[in-house]
Amino acid sequence: MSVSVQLEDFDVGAETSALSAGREDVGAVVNFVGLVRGGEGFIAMTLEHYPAMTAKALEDIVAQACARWELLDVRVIHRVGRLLPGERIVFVGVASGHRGAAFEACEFIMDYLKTRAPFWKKEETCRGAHWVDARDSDEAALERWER
Amino acid sequence: MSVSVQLEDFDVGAETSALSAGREDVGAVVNFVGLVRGGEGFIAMTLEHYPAMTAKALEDIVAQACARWELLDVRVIHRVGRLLPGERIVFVGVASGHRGAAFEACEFIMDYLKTRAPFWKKEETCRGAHWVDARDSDEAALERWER
Amino acid sequence: MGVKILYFAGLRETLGCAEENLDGMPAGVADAASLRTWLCARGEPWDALAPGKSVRIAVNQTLAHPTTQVKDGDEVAFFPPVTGG
Amino acid sequence: MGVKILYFAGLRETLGCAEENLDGMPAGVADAASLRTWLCARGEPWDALAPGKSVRIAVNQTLAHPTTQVKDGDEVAFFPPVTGG
Repeated sequence: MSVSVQLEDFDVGAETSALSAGREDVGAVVNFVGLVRGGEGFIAMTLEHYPAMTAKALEDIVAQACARWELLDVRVIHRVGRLLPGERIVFVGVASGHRGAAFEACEFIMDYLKTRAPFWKKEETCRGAHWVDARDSDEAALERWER
Repeated sequence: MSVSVQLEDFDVGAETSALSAGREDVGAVVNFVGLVRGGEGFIAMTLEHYPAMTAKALEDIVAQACARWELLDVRVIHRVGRLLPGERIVFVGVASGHRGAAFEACEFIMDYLKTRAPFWKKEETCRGAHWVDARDSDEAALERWER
Repeated sequence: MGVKILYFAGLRETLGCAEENLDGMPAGVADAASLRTWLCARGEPWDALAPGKSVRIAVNQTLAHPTTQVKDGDEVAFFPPVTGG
Repeated sequence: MGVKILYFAGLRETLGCAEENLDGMPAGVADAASLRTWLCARGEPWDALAPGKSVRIAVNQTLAHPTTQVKDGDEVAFFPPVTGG
């Protein structure tokens, strides 16, 4: 289980392979990759975070997932800094014996990360820069897991 | 959207990148990778399929997913032949604007593939070879989508 | 023309047969269920197709229902529940 | 000792302040909610912390409730709802 916060891009193939490398009990790996979406007038996205809290928050989210599902490995990578359209922002990879647990845990981690991990996005557009507003749908997604 | 049935392994990194290459509208890619699990006395797994039907069945499954969710790209790769523990069997990658659709569609495709695509697994163990039995839990997983 | 019949996986091994061609439609056979009954009537090992056995049928490479029509020129496949993925 | 206070993202920009240190706990401040009220009472632009504004609070790098205790030596962070991922 490991989490990273970094400026650099990550290698999806290598990260996926690492989740099952050297073991034979992994039957399913589910990965999520989040990307910067472009759009009319959109230039770039800058991600700020709260360094002292970030790793702690991500580790707590992973620990919660491990308490709920039988997971064999989990990897979370979140990039910070300035990112252009099409660039990767986040990777969540979950390895499990069976696909049900891997799918659920990966989506759970993303829903928690979106609402509980201290990252903020600022969009640069040709009309200026603004902070992205939190979405109610992300809170709603999280609530599914708290029933 | 494309499906492949092949003897060769696939490159998870390259397949993932291809799902969002050259476009800026993809916000989320969800991948599933299925692997051969080892175990006491397990030697290898051989996958047989019904070649004339396989591509048609996979394309139908992808078309159903595209009808239910707003997907930007889908890639399905299923290997056949003899595979050793730790080897990759199947890849399902889904690109969408948002993560909810990508997660649901990827899991939907796997649930359909497990119960509707004409592949059969034969296990070689140190006590002989046997065909793997279908699991009721796979039928149950499928039924969630038919409510 | 005739009807091409394919068998896969464990069923292929039990029957000792991967493929056969019927010259035409047997009398009284018009759908997937009646073709299955007709084959089963050959006796052992064809009772692997008996009612109650878990057998899936595809007609022209599409999963079929018992009432799916079968006609001259079709390809019909019999196989166990699938286990890919 | 004292209390270290951090501000992030839009809130940092609105307040024009990323970090400050209080020498000790202000009188009457014992939890996250009362610290927020105390800061808000400074007037504009600190009314960005007014009740009803969407502000999250972390005490010692853990998300806090209004009633989470704050004591000398703690690190308290104020920020808008998060938008990572």
